[in-house]
Amino acid sequence: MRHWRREFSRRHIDIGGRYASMSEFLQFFFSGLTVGAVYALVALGFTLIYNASDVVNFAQGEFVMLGGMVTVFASAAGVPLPLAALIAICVAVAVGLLLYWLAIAPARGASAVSIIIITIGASIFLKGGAQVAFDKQFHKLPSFSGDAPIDVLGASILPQSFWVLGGTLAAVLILYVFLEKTLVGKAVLATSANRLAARLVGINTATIMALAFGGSAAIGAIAGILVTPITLTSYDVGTMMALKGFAAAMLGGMGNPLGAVVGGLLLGLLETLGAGYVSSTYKDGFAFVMILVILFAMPQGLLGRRTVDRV
Amino acid sequence: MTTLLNNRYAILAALAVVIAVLPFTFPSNYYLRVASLVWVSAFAAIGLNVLMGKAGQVSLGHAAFFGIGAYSAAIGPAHLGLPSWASLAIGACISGLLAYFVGRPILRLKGHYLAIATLGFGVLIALVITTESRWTGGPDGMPVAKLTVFGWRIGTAYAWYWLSAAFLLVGAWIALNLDDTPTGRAFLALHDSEVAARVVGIDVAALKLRAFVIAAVYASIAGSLLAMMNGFVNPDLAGFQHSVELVTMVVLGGLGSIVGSIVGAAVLVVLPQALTVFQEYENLMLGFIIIVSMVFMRDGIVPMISKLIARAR
Amino acid sequence: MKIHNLNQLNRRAVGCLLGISVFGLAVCGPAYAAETIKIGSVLSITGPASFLGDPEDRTLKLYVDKINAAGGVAGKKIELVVYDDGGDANKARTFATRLIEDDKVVAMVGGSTTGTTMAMIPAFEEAKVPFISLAGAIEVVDPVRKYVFKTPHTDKMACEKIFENLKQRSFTKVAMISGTDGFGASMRAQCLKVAGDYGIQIVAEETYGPRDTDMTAQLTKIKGTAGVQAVVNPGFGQGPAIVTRNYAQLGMSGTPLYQSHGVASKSFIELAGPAADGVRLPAAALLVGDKLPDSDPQKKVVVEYKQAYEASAKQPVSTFGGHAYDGLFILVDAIKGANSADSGKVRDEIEKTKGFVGTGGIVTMSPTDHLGLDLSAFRMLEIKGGDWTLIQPGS
Amino acid sequence: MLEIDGLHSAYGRIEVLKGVNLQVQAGEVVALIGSNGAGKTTLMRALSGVQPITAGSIKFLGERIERLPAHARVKRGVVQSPEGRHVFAPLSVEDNLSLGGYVRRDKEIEADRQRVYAMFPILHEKRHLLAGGLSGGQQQMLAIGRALMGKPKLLLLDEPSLGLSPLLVDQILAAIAALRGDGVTVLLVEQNAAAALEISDRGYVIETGRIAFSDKASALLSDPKVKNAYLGFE
Repeated sequence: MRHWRREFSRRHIDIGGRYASMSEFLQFFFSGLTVGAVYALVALGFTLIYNASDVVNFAQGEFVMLGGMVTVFASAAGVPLPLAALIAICVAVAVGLLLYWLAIAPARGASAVSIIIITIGASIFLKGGAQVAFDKQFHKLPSFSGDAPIDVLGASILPQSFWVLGGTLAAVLILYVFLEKTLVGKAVLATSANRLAARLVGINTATIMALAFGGSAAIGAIAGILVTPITLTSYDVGTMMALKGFAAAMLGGMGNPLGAVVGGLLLGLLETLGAGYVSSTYKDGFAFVMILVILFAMPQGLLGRRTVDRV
Repeated sequence: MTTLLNNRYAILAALAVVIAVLPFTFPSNYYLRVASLVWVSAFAAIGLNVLMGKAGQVSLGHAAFFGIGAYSAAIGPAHLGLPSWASLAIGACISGLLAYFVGRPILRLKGHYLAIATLGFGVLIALVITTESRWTGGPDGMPVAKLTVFGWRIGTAYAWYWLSAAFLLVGAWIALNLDDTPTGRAFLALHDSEVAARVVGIDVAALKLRAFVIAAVYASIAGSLLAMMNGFVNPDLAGFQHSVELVTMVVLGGLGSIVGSIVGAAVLVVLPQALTVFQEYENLMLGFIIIVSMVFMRDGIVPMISKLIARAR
Repeated sequence: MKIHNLNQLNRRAVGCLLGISVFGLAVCGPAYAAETIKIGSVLSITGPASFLGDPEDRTLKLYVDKINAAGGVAGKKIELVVYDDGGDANKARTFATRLIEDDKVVAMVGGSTTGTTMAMIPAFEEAKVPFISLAGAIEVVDPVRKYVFKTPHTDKMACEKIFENLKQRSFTKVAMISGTDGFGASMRAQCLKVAGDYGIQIVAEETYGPRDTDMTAQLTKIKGTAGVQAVVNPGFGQGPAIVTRNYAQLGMSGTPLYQSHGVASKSFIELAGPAADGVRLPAAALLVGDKLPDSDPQKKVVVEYKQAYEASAKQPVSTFGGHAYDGLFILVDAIKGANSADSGKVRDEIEKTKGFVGTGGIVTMSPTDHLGLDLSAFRMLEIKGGDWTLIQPGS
Repeated sequence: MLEIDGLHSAYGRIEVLKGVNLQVQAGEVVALIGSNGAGKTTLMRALSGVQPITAGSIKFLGERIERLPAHARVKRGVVQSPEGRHVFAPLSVEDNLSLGGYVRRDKEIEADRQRVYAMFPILHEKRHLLAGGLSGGQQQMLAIGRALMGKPKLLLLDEPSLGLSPLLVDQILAAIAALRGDGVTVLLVEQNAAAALEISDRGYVIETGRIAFSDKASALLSDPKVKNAYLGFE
């Protein structure tokens, strides 16, 4: 106890140390936010598909991979970066639609776990395809606005981090406006809330689900494009992304777009703060222990749908 | 044939015949190795099927128990001087106890929340195994002492074939007989409807927990067997990919079907071996086959086949 | 395994699939008679270690074709059987059995990672089939196992080479950030073990996961540790590239950064970008072949390999492919020396390898040394202007 | 307007509709009565295209529609208010009504919404609340209102009064009766057969998947067979 008090007072006297720990914290914080923003986008993709179709899509990470890899290869072929990114989004959307039409729609009525296995199969398939179509190397993209770090109160932040954060914010806003302010967006929510009633008011639920897969693929691809200049990419980055994105979506509460974002950012922060203040070796463990604790306390996630029982 | 698939003694007899005949068709010991792998994986899958097929609970971290069993078989003889078979038993006890204590809070969660919680648990165990290298040899793994039973060292491919097959038969027998016990009947009620089961006075939480413990013990024993058979363990055995593989075996073969678990394990072990001829297209093919089989056999291979046979009648 | 065998390959594939569908497993018998010498290989061509397995695979195929085009070894053609374990040790173990029992190979050159190698060792030891591993860790050949050899420098040697250089620069306080994959963890352990021998004190230690995408948190902690004179990063794959980039981002470039031989390929420089400038690492002569003096005995070998590989693979050479080259030719020389394809005799010949000039160094094996390289095989390189440069001894 | 001919439908191997024949003329209110499990709801769902049929034809305004997907039928004017309310619980009342007009592209959607509010003032009062929070009767009103937003030519009402208090039943039935004044044709399935026949022109009695008999509503009301089986003693 006395030792602790001495430690405490020492910290307060050591102003320089306090400054250092403040800038350290900011460094952790911004790194966590950047990493978390990507998890948030992946989680958002999970949420969109889950909302429309009740499917948990474990191939979600593959959209991130496609976004990065297609952009890399298109720009290597001489296509200007913005156009290459657009091509990548289109490719991902096409893959998302095909995934729905060829693998998910034909399995209509299968159990949830069967459909999860289908998406895992799709993930293996897409990874295998990327390995043949591209290669097995790691690749990078140039940062969108240079590599000179920006100093924020002693923390060095890459300009690309702001792109990631801004991109995430934009994606979330667009999705929010789409879901809350457009009739088609509400039709997505309606489809998720009550498939039968949705069909009875004339919503083409198959189209809505295809839309969700396409949109989710686009979000994933955007995440891949934004983050590749920081994290590099390769044909098999998807598995880890899917794992973290799924964790983030569950942490926030499956089915809630805002929850996905909160869950993603929180997971990113848990990881970096865990690495910074607890132990870098056990940082993933720290993150998952926190997830378990939160879920035990709130079994529906932080912002989960308070189950309105479906009839 | 359908009645055959439903009669448990017929299933066991058929399985025994297959096990006895197969080695005569094998051109080399390599096939014994692959078959032994199938038996061991099937053993784990049967256990997981009790949890998934009968209690209706999914676990995406089940390889953790597999890993605990495997590392028990490795650490027991290497660090504690225990005999291998005792290490196997201790591993099974540790897994069962861990499942009992972890299962209580985890199984309160539902659906995908349960999935992520088990996944997190699996990641934690795998992380501990990878990190505590003084005991586990770290990410590169560690060697495992050969199994010795009554001074007889089990090392040959044949010995392992028969041993793993014997374990599988016993494991399948226990799982099949579960239906006749009060627990098994309670599972049936639970399978129909959780609410209904609760109404007739079944302690649903305790029942799920029992299934979780059973599944953990099965996985642990399978892990120990594989470790001793390979003479080597590494953290992959406890990893997420392996968990997914186990779940895929169960679902592909057919939820709730013991034969299905064996078939699922066989497919997932043999397929990558067969697909090596496609070289770099291997993963493409594997993913494609998984998708196609789940789309066209959504209930799994074995239930689908028995349905087809029933319809042909 | 190339085009001229495609027909047999297809027939075998069909037979195999048929066998699997009808009988479960049987019917996939061996497809070739013994007029060829069979060499096996299990590599991590896909998965997290694909940057090791892929160039190894390309190298083996390229040179087996070359050898066969030139008439083969001891009058017989070489037949190469390659399996991809995807980095999974359990899969590797099964393929090892397959090579031994089903393909009946004379010897094996493969095992991209220490994890897969260690899993396969029991199978080869038991079957008494020589196994030349391409994995990094010292535990592959220490303790010496009768049938196991390896070609890459050990992680212990890499630590020693780095510490030797640190000592020459009079740095004693060092921070370490290592990957938690097999390579990183094993090298970390070796570095901790030998640090004392060079008077090095490890004052800060951090780790990162093999799939981590951001190491600024760990590096920030190192940055905040007083008195760090240099940072060492044992790791392979993309991790070290991200560490290097984060290092520059945090403005730590004033403190020297040492990478390991695990990043010894051009793609590291490309991925790390300008941040790689000033990074030092121990690596084989292969990376700086054109900069070697003509008197260097390795020059001819490494320049030829580099040209052949880059022409065929259309990608920059890495030391990993070089390890496969060394393994293949040590084996071929041994088969020539034994004038036999008998596994036991070939093993004895491998152990007698003396003065073999490879891409990794000059190899002289013995019953107590199944690696046969010493510290001189490592060159200390520094990255300057996007290329490797040899540093002057003592600087 | 609607002609159903020999309609068959099955759940797995169990055949629920065994050749139903039924007609509805434009401007009529037709009641379909029958005991539980007779196939009423199955028929309604088959008409809307959310229950697959195995044989038979459905003609609407002279056009075969039995192969059309559900949303195309809504577009043609066949709109259903399903049994059990089925509102979009996590969406607001207003959003529920907007989605009722999902297939429409015309300008009168807002006017129609006001008309629904006029019909059920309580919905207007609670228009910003989530539909899941409404009482059972209010949800039923919302379901009917939502169906009306689809501008139905033929409105299929499945058990609109199920589980409601007598007061609410009267209110709902009065609303249905008012619809015919607006020129909407109605096919009505009701447990409360007497009340349904009161507001109907004609009625069909369905028994174990087949139409047993049909007649004018007034005739059915006085038919002793119907009285015994479906209306109870009065």
